[in-house]
Amino acid sequence: MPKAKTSKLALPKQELLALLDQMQLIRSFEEKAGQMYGLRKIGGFCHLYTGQEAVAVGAISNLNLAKDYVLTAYRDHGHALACGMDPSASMAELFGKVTGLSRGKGGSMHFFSAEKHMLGGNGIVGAQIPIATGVAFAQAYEKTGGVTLCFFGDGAFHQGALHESFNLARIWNLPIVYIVENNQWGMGTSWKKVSAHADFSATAAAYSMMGLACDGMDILDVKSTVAKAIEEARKGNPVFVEARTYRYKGHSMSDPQKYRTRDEVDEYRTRDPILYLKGRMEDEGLISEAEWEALVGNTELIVEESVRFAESSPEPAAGELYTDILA
Amino acid sequence: MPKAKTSKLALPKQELLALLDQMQLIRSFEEKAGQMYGLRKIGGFCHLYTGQEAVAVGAISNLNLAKDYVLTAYRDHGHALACGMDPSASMAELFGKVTGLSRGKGGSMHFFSAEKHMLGGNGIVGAQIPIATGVAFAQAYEKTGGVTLCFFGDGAFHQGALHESFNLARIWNLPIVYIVENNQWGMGTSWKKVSAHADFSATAAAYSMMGLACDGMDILDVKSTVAKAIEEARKGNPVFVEARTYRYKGHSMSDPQKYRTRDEVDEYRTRDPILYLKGRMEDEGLISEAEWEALVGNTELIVEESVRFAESSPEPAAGELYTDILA
Amino acid sequence: MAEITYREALNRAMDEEMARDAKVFILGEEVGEYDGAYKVSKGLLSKYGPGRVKDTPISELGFTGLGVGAALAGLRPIVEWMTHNFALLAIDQVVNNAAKMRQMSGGQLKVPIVFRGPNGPAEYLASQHSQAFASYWAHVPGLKVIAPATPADAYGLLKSAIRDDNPVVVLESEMMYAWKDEVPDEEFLVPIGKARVAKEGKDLTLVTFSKPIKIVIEAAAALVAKGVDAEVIDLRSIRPLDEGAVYDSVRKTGRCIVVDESWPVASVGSHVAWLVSKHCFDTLDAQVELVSGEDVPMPYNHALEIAAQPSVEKILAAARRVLYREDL
Amino acid sequence: MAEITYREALNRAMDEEMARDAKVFILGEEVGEYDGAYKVSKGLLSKYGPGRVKDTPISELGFTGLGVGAALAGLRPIVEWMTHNFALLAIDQVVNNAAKMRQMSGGQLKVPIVFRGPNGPAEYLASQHSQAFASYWAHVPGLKVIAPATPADAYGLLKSAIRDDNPVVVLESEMMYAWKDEVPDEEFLVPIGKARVAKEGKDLTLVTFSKPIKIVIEAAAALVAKGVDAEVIDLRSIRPLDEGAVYDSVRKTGRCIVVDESWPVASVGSHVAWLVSKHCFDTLDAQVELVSGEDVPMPYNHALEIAAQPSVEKILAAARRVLYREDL
Ligand SMILES: Cc1ncc(C[n+]2csc(CCOP(=O)(O)OP(=O)(O)O)c2C)c(N)n1
Ligand SMILES: Cc1ncc(C[n+]2csc(CCOP(=O)(O)OP(=O)(O)O)c2C)c(N)n1
Ligand SMILES: [Mg+2]
Ligand SMILES: [Mg+2]
Repeated sequence: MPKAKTSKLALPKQELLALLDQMQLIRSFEEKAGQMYGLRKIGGFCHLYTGQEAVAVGAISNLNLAKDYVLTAYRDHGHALACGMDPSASMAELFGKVTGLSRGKGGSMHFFSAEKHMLGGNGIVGAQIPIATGVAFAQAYEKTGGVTLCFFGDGAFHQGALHESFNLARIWNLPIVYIVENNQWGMGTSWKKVSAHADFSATAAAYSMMGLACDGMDILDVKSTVAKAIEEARKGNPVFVEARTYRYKGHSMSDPQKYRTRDEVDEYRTRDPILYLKGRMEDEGLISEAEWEALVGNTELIVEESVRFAESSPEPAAGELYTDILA
Repeated sequence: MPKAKTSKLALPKQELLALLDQMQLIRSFEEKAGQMYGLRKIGGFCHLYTGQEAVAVGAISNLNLAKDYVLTAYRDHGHALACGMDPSASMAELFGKVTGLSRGKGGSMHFFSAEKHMLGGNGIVGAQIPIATGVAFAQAYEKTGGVTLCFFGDGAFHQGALHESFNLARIWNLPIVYIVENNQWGMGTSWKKVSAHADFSATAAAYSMMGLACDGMDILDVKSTVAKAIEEARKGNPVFVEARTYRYKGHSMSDPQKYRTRDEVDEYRTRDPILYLKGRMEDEGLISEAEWEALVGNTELIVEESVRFAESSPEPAAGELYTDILA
Repeated sequence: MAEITYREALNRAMDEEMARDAKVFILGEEVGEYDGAYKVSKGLLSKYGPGRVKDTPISELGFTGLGVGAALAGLRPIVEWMTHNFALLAIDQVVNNAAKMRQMSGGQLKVPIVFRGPNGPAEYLASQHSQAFASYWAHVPGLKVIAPATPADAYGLLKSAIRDDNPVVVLESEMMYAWKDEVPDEEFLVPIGKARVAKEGKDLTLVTFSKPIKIVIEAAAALVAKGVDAEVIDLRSIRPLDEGAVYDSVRKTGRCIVVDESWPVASVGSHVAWLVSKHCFDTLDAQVELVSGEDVPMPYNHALEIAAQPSVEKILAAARRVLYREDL
Repeated sequence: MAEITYREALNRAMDEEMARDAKVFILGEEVGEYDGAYKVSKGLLSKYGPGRVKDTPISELGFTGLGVGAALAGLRPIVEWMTHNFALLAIDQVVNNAAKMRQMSGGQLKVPIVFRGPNGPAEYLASQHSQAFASYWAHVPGLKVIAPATPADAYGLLKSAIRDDNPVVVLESEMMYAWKDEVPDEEFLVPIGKARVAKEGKDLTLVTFSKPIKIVIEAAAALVAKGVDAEVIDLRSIRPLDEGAVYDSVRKTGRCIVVDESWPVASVGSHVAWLVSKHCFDTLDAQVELVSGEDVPMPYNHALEIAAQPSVEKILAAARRVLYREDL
């Protein structure tokens, strides 16, 4: 449900612009990735993040990635860019080039940055949940003051790994925020069909955890809700957040999407997270059309440059098959 | 917490006697099994059920095993006897004899009876939970009107299999009652130390399931609570029941039990499920000392006979190594 | 006799068996409304309804175990794993329960269940999605394991698997689903446990199973062009293994190369290579070679991905070694 | 030099490494208050406290994955699996994450983690609790796999494993924990990847790892009594495998028997048997034999249970075959 607009935008203009900019960068990047997939520059499974930008950007904007960490599933381009990972290295990874984030070995599903504390990019549905719990364990063990954000989809919710991890995080008081990006579809399966309960975040109670819900199409709601969750998590109380959102594209590039109607997609497009924030900012005179166009133009330049970089980068050498396996 | 005694025993004398008799049979059988283990007639892991008799007997007494099913973990002697499985074949199984329930191939942890619908006896903690869910699926699929009771321990509660199964049972409306026998210890681990919440049965809510709790030392409470659960389950609504109970012996025969105090055990022995029911029946003049002695004498005879049978039975032939593997 | 795809052949097998026996049902992720992630179960939901074609949540351990329980209680489930990669989450239920229930119960129970889905690398899928796990299933007594490599075998073996009273693991492949070949119109079964001579020959035995059959046939053709007449054995069934068929061939040819797309260590391929080395010790004219997937996690980059897999060139190189002929 | 048990040797290794490096911690079921199901972690809780010795709930997938995450974030976890049987529930985290994170990240990450616990049959434990899974771990690139067979190796290899920057799986055994032998008092490491010649000999090579070393040594002694001087190779490390040590021996003796307590199909044993068959083809005087666990789920009955395992008698029978000597 779209929420009533909060009375006044609580953030300074520069911060709002930065959020808008990051969302737009993801949008442009994903649209370009879709095109490049069509041109067969990219292969395999390629899961786009369009429609969900507010979740990654809003949540991650609360972090200090010097000490905090992010983990997610295979739909990871948005989180990577929101963590500040290089768009050119990201595109190069999609192209399978040696200049890619993972030297062309990971591809779309396996974006990583040791430097930016983005630890994947995991292709096994739900597998990042225990791993992220372990990252939070390390933060608590080392008393770094850091917190871990663990993103996963509504489809991942039913994996046993979630139950085991939530329990571990609670009994060991780990600084972690679990964020289910409920985009309402796990491939072609409606979350309502496979979920025993209608309110994911209610589950938190079964683990004596704080449970929060937010509108994943409203970045301000995401940001403030996750901020609250992070505050709690830094005290050693894991939190579970549901962000209700929507993906515009098929599950992956090869999905004909027969399971949902054009209308459903269009309905959500009217609540587009980027246009929503832009509209709110316009209402309050915080962005001019010129500023917006400059912003869009800039993201497009970055994305164009990423394609040029990816195109012109070399493939990994044949010997790379045998490297990066053992430390 | 021991409950206030219910005002009057609601069951006819013959039924009460049968419950008492079954509990006493399990008690005698387990004590004998313990002795035989000491004499090295039985080897490996042998998990005794003493202290918990009210749970299996009370719950299973509600079933019609022509159509209903029972599954449990490795602490399975009690459930087997409560299902009416032959004490002699059970003892022979412990002795590894070919006359045993599983022809000497399963041992203590793997009691089965296709005829009595007791499908194990599972040694992997939590593994029976999805399997039992599948048995209930078959009952619903075939519209048999049957229900499945799935027993597991407090330690099993934290396995991912539980989360996956509860969700499946709910979304598919399966006729199953999950019963956690919370004997408060998973090997040497107190349930409180590893559980995110203090009330197991509250978890049911997270799966939109009915959750019930009962005093596992009071067979009448167990029986009526599980009866209610079964009624609900037969309508296609899975139910989760917590029975708070206690095991008198170590986790298995090889456990020195340093993790708990003699006092804790003694405290529970004052609430012994057999003495409790016997006392209630005495209060209402439903059992005389002579009847009690006859009952005990009879179970002892049965158990003595089971040992004689097991002792005198042959070992499986060498060729049995290669049989019973494929159908 | 119609030309149909491997995918259609599997679909036809399931369709016929569901029509024949009301106890047969399908469960797995996306098998119903989506018609299967790879469309193998296409149309079955609309034909048999949601009671018999069950879309599951993403809970591999749970729904696999549910299948085992349903089989114990008398049904004949077909569990579709979206790929075998994800089956690692469910392997406990297969190894510790499906494979052992009969033995643990002293023969009282049976577990008529089929576990099926694509196995092995496809294209551009990187390391978590490109694994070939034949050896994990082959290792375990109490299971049967089949790997049909043609549409006709896909049809006939899957039907046998569904009718089998034991747990049967089926190795398919995303890449094979579109393979087309003739399949007789009338119903038939292919027995589990019999290998197939895909090409007769007298100079060298090439043994394989599943998707690599394609490059093995190609390699055999390339060898013919160079005057070497290779026999090609398609194992079809990995457990039980038709050892006799392999030894008969090698005793005739005196040379053997095994091709398996899995990692080499403790693989079906190296096992068969040892069996041949042992049982044909007196007749072998050269060491038995294994052409396997490289011993590395699969990279995303396509050139590396191809280099990581068995190839015609690798088979020819092995042939040069076992035939002691540099010129091939 | 003190005589200590294998259990004490593992304990000493963990104790020293925990003292040396505050990033090392232990987690698993019953590792703390209970001192370990098999007492391997005895005393470590009281010495290092509950922050570094973590009793987990029974959640193999969860705590194994948690270990992987902790390793990625810079710690050095030792995950104790109560037995390898239960590790099947966690295998996804080992195969799909621990083994692949470095490769998927293009070398950015490392996963310094040890997974350890008893593997293989003990006594009277029936089929679900008596499995030997060496082959499952050995199959996977990105892992290291060790199988110490003496107290000294248990100590020295576990220390190397804890210091290794890669995921290392350790195969122990309930039956070996009480084995006693001399272990030097001063600190030492045993490098991962080097086999050990447990007994020199010239007539026949016996290759094994882990618990079967005991019967292999016994069999070698029985052979000596019959005039056959067997060399015994204890692999110690399964991945990487010290192939050279094995080939050197077989090239000297011309005959080889591999002993592995796992099921035979797609096992480490049959893999090594193939490697020897291939690499020593020109020097082998007989087929390479494998003495493995029988290809059956383990029965509870003790006589059957013993019959299901490798034995001195089975090794001698294999020796008769490879030496072509009925009289042994
Ligand atoms: C363990 C596992 N099972 C199945 C798959 C195949 N698969 C990939 S994505 C997906 C749907 C996941 O949906 P959700 O968690 O809602 O994430 P979303 O794609 O909506 O972001 C499935 C079934 C997988 N990758 N891993
Ligand atoms: C998957 C798995 N992990 C660990 C074990 C070892 N184990 C056997 S029983 C047990 C404790 C189980 O406790 P609980 O579920 O409370 O049952 P109880 O023994 O109290 O009846 C453990 C850890 C196992 N058998 N299976
Ligand atoms: Mg989703
Ligand atoms: Mg318990």
